[in-house]
Amino acid sequence: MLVGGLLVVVAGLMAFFPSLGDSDTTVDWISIPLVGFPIIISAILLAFASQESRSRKEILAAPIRLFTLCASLIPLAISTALFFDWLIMVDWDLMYNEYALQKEYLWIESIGVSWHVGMDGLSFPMVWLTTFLVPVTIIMTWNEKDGATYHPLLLMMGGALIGVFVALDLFLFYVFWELTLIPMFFLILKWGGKDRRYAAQKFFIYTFCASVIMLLGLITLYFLQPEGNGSQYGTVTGRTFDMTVLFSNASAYNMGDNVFLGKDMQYVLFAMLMIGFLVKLPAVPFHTWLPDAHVQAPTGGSMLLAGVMLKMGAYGMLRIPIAIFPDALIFYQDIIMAIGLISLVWGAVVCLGQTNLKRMVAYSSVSHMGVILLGIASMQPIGYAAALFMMFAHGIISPMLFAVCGAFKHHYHSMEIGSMRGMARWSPFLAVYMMFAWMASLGLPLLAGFVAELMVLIAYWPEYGWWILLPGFVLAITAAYYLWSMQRTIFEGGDEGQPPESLNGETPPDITLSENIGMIILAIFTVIFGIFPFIALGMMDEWTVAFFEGVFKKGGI
Amino acid sequence: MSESGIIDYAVLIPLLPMLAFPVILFLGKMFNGTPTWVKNVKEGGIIALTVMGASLLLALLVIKEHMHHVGTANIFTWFESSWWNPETGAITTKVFGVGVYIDHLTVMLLFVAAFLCFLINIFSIGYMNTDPINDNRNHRFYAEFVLFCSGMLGMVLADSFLWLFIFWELMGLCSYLLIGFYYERPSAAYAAKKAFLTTRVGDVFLVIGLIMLWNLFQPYAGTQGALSYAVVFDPANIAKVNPGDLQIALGMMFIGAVGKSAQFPLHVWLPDAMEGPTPVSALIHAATMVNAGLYLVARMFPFFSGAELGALSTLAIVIACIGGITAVMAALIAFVQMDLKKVLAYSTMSQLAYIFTGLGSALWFANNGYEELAAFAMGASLFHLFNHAMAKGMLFMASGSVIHEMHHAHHEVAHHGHDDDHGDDHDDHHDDHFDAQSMENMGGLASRMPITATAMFFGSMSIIGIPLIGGFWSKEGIISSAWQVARKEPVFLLPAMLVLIGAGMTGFYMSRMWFMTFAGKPKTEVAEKVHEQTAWIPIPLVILTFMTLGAFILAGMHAGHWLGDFNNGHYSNFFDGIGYELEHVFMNHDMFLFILTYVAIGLSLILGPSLAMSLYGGSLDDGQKAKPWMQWAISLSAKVNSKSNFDNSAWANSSLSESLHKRLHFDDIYDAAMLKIVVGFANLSAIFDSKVIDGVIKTIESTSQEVSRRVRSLTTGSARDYIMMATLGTLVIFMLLWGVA
Amino acid sequence: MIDPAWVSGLAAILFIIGLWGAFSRKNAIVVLMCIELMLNAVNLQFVAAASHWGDVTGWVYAVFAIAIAAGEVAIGLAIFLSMYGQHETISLDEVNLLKN
Amino acid sequence: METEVFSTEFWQAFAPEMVLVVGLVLLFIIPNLGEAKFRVPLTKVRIPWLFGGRRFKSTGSPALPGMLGTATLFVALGMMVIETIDGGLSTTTVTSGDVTLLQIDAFSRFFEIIFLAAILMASMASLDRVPAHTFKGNKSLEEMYDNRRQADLYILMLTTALGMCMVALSQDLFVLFVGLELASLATYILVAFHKESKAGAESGVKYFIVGSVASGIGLYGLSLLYLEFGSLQLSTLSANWADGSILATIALGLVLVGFGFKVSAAPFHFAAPDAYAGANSPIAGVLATASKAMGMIGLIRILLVIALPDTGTDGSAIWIYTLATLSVVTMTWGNIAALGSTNPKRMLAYSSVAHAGYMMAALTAVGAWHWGHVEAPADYAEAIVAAILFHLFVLVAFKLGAFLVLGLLEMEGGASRLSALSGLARRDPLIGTSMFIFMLALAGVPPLAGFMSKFLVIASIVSTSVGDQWVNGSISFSDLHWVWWLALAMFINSAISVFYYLRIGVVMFLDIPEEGRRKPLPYGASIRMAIWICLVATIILGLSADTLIDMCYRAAESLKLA
Repeated sequence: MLVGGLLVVVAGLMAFFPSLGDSDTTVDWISIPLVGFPIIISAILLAFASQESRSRKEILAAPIRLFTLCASLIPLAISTALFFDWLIMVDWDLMYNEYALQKEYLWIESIGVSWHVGMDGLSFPMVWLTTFLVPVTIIMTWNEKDGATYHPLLLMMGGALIGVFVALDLFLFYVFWELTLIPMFFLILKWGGKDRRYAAQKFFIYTFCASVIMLLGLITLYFLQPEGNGSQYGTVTGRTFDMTVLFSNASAYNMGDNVFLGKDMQYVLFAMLMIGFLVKLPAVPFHTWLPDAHVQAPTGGSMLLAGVMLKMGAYGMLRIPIAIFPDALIFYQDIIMAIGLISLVWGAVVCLGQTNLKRMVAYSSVSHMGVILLGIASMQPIGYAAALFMMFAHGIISPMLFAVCGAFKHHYHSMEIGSMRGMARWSPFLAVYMMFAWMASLGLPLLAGFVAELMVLIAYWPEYGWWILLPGFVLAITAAYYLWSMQRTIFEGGDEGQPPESLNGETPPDITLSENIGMIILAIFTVIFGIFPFIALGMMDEWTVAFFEGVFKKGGI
Repeated sequence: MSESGIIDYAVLIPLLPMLAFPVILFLGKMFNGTPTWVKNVKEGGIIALTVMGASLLLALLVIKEHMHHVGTANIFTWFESSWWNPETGAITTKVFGVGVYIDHLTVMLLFVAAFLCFLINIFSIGYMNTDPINDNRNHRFYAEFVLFCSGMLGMVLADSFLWLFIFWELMGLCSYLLIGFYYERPSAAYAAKKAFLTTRVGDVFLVIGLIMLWNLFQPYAGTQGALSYAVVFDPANIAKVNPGDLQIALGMMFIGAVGKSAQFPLHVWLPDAMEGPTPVSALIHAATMVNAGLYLVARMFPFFSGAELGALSTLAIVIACIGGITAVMAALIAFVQMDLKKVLAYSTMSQLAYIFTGLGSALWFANNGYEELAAFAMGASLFHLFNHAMAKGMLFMASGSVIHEMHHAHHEVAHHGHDDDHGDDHDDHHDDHFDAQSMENMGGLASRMPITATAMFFGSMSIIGIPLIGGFWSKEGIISSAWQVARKEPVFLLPAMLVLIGAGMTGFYMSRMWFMTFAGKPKTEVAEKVHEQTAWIPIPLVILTFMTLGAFILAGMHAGHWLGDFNNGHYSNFFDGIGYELEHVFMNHDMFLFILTYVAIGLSLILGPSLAMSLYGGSLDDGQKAKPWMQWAISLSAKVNSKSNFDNSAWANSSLSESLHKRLHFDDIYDAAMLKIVVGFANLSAIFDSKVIDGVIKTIESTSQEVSRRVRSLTTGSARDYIMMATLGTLVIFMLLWGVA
Repeated sequence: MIDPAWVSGLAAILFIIGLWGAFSRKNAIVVLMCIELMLNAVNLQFVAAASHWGDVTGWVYAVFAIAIAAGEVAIGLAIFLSMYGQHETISLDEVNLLKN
Repeated sequence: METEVFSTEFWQAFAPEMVLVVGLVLLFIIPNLGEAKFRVPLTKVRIPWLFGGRRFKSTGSPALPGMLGTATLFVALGMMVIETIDGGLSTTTVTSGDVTLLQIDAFSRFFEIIFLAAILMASMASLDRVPAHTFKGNKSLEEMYDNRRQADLYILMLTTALGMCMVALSQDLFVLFVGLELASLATYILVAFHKESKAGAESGVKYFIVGSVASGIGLYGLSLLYLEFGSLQLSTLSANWADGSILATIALGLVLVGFGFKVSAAPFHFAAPDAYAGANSPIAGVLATASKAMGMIGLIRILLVIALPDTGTDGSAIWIYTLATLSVVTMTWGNIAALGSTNPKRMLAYSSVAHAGYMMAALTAVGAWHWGHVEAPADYAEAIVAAILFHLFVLVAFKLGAFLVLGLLEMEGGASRLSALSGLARRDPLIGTSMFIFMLALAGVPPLAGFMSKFLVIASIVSTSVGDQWVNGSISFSDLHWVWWLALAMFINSAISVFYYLRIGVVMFLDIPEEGRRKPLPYGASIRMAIWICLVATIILGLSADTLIDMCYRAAESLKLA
């Protein structure tokens, strides 16, 4: 606790530090406390821990783990405080292209790159989600082996992920976008399952390839914008990577006779950016990296991967291409809808054919991410808000799904559905959590996942009418695969139960205390956001309204 | 719209049980097995009972206040979201609120739900806590039970279709949990999954229907976003929407109701649902939850009365037909069931089908401008809902009582049969295959279980529609309504005919059940040992017996009319009322209805029961004496049986009987469709996914390695080749340069 | 005086012969000689061009080129020697441990 | 400022290069100092001659040449860096008569810094990689052999440095070539320095033969150019290029081959993997960075300074298709070949081929400078050159760094199999992590220097393809110049490259160290220091690239392309 207190002081000091010598005297609550602090702390811890010998590492694991947990609580405290206005009054009721807690420091002046951060209704829920998930993940995977390096990596992952969400500069955005790959790569590589080598490389290369295409799109876009003067503009290139400038330029030129870019140019760039985001999302047919990565990844990695990393794709879509190329969105609307539908249906159907629990859950993520695409294709604020809330809700539910899978793997040494029966007998807690998570994921009302699905379907009908039968079919299939998997794990087994062969006749234990704590936190928040969705949805709704006012309404499409 | 008063507290009715859910679960986990917890709190039963009592009390207060006027209350804004009109560019914020809406429909169902839940709770304390198989997990039962009650109560109180659906789903979850209560039994696990999935299929359509409805009413809803009744029941709004679309939307919603109320073709889950703790979960599925579908259809009434004349009548006909088909089909299957609870389950399906037919008639009338007839049909249907719920609740509890005591008796018998130690008898109790639920093992229980037998007796009579008792009043109304429609709309002849036939069939299978169980000689040694033990079980039975018998009072108070239109009949004199009713039923001025009534009575009172008596009747053991109100029936049955004991083996061995035993093959077909087609397709998809979609990636990888190998093999290691390549490169450069120059 | 064009032509022929020899002969020494031939073609060309332009710089270039060629021979022979020491052959085809 | 050769200003301006010369001379002299005495003829008077004979213990120490060479390089580099950062850099031209020989400007100084930095790192690494032995007792002969060997190594390094500097400075193509030959001849020997091993000798032979042929071709091209224009002065050639005949085009092609070998462009790259595999890793690192930069100077001089159409003309450079083809083939070949390579050194060699392709793609974009509707101002070309310079500079950080790590592994016996790297991160986390960071930088993962360089290269290509068309309002996709597709090709290639870079990381972090490599790595203070310098530079130049970008722009401006 002393350590924790010390860290709070340090973080507070650091929050003020960048503002020294800046004419803007407001405190920077983002750069250091939310982004820099976790990354730096974890980098120090990693550098420190990796030098130690194996035996020393084991001794050091406990204090480092505790330290990491304390450190990860600080961003959570700050983001929560920012939401409830405990630290300062933050006006979350923002117009389009306005951001709270904006801060900008020049970085690479020659090409117009700045460290520009800020949050709005789109990014803040994701930031909070990340800050929330990191400590939960740490608690959940408290007993992971090699904790001296494992938990700092989780912390680093969190910092990088927050960086993606707060970046208001395309360059910065891309930097964090790629930075997230590295801790995840190591998490899979060092703590993964049997095929971790293949999975880690596939994960890295697949998403890297896609984001490289995205980068080309960004660079082309960069040079296609009008030159300007100002601190954000590059001294050499005369262009800027600043998103806010891009957005205001785009919305100034868009949708009228005075076209920002030629239509086909918009289409090409939109497609290039979308490829990067669709792979990250992931949408069928670019999804095959995900099951491999998930199945091999350690629990904590999976939780963050599914909880936040996938949402980077959705976030990116909403943040960049749609805001800049609304014409292209309308052009691609049906294609996006089709991809969304295919992801939704295909993910669910393949789920039903899986025998590996984690693989099934991974495919269910694919399916759920399709919902986001449907929301985007719906062209309704409610659809967009649904996409946002889906990101958020799935960000709480899917970590729980993977936490359950992880605990299952941990205690039963098996991932096969049907390798055992009657889990409820030995592991009642795990059975309850599993059932809870499964139910939350299949969209049971009053749990977080339902609202988003409902809203998406509402927005979906006026545009696409009877195609709604496919999502409907998926609702049933989702129930089918979840229930079927529960029937073959939690239930049955007779009075004696059938423990899996992988245990060699030992009595399976119930989950550990830390797992219990981690899961109960996730469960509680799933319920909270299911019953009181307005906590998060209010902000999201305001954002969508501002977005539609700012982007679509101008041209009156 | 909001008003203050007791309605502000109406929200507590579902909220209290909902809050009790985690409390019981948590306390149960904490104190599991401690003496106080087991003895005094009854493993959570007392907590649940307290909460349900409070809910019932509140519900009664609310009912008293809102017997004759609609009440609404907003609770909180669930969330807000915005809608963009692409034509105008206007962005409207839609408020998805939560609120309470109370009218006569709500009042009736609120009473049914709260009252029955309370009684069931009492019953379960008697039933669950005395069965050793439930030791240490009753808290789970009570937790799930209160959550279930919360769902039911919330559903009837909700002020919008959205929240109706939410609680609807909550109930679905709880039914899943309760059916799968004995998780270790594969059959229970299977049944739980089946129930959830089947209702889920219906729910999908319900959601789609709701979304269509949402979009239909969205332009007129202003800032209202939650499909609130205030918006969708506004006749001005209904008049504006396209009736064709509205019909489709309502049809979709009806499919949801079909799933929940176990109607053809989504009926397959209900018989399996009897895998739940006997008989409580079964009771829930029979007496309360299945009413949700009926409630939903009844809620659609304003659309039918508000929409363009005749525009929605197709849907009304479909509803009635589904009802009619299910009524006969379920009754047929019930003919051959040996399991006590299964008979009741099929009976439930059949009776619900009656109500659907009645509702269909009511909706047809409403849509075609016959307001009075519509109100009458509606009232009859809802009154039947009420009667059926009471009677069926009682029947299930009684059957539970029978099974419970059979268990105990078997336990004793088996125990005395063995000489070895006492500790293990719990285990061997499961090893032999004595079926405590099979009527083949019962018989002659009327004297041994007098209260139960009485309850069963009157319950059955109510279901059959024996004149003046319970369901009679409403059933006659349904049948006559259906025929009334049929006179105007020939297509309606089908459901009308079916319900009429069904009346006779009901008479048969209900009587069959009662006589097989309670009349005749005990068929096994176990049945001889049966006797009533716990005090908790008879209480609800007695209460419900009086409720059933007292239905004629309600009828006299024009409950049927009140249910059809709550401005009706509430201050009429009871004796005038009962006279009016009797006159209308037995001496109808309309010749057609007059004949119909007597045909129906004849079928259900004479034909069905006498057939059952002739097959299954018989007197009790010597020295055993049933209570006088049942003794005459037993004696009669013995007489009929001995007079005309005809051989029904030809029928029993027929292929129809065979397929009835197989439940008309619906389960087989669905299972096959699920396992062969859907799962087969899924497995193929999974293979396709890993072999083709991922295969492309893997092929790229392996191909690139191969290409790399080939490219590298060009680096031969000989300096001469390198020079040669450089020279060739030079030539290529020349060619390219020349190409431009 | 000979027309520089002829000399250039001769230089070109020499160069092509040298290049051809460089990749057609196996013996390292012969290859080295071929390289020398190429460099000599260069020298010739420089000298011819110098006389064409009447510019003394070309001669200087030629002198430097000769020096470079000399350096190359020295180094080349030394390297070949060490190769012979290790591989005991001066056939370029037989020295192919490093490949792919 | 113009100055004659050997004038006072000349000495001042060329002080860093002179340091190299002095160092070189000292390296010749000092090891040979000994007790030799010169007997005055016909007398018995012996005058101490100090040259030859039994060497002094102090001057004959095998460790001395290494220190001397490294110190020389360090001093020279320091002088250049200080001069550049001070802003005291003024353009100094050395003329002899009407011939401009050398010119010091931001461009040449920038390259000199690259060369010296790379060679300095290599020489620091060589202190450990080719260690000087200590001899106890009376083993003066062995000691002298070792000393000779050490002196040779550093003399060759300094010679390479000097030759490269000359390439950077020259304003006359022939001078450039002489410098190139000087550096090349020295590197041939450096590659073959391991004459005791089969691989060393073989790689030397191959590198030598192919290199000689390539430079022969290049020289022939020069002679043709001389025949066409009567001068090899850059200024003359540039001014008269537009009037050139077909002969000039042929000459251009031939010269391209000469430099193409140096940058290891396909199909002239074949000797490079063999040479890298056979040479010491630090030397291979020099080849992959400094030597490549040297070739790049040649390409920039010949393509951008000489053979670029003048402003105001309509049409792109004559070589644009040639170079586009070469660049795409080069980068694809390099990456595809590296994909399956199991020898880390060969893999790095192929990756270096791919990097040459990237830079050539950028050069291609300059050729589109005046193409049709793409009316790009001169700073577009400068941006491209600046990006190339940046790339060359940061290559020194991470490519050389990677080679140095391999050098560290070679110290315990060979690094020619991927398995040599296995478990490196466990044996030495810091070195393993450094190697992984180098790999990520090579792959172009932000925020490392490798990302910035690739980013700048691509950005400059894209910027040229876009031109300043914004003024025209709505741009459609077909308005982009086709060089945009080169950027796409680059991206696809960098995506491919991730695969093999990542494999190194996987091997280091996942695999178990092979037999005989279970012990900790050898220590090697100076090679580790060099690695760390590279590591820091890789990270710093990625995070705050602004200073370096400015430097690159100043260097590019001094080319005066417009």
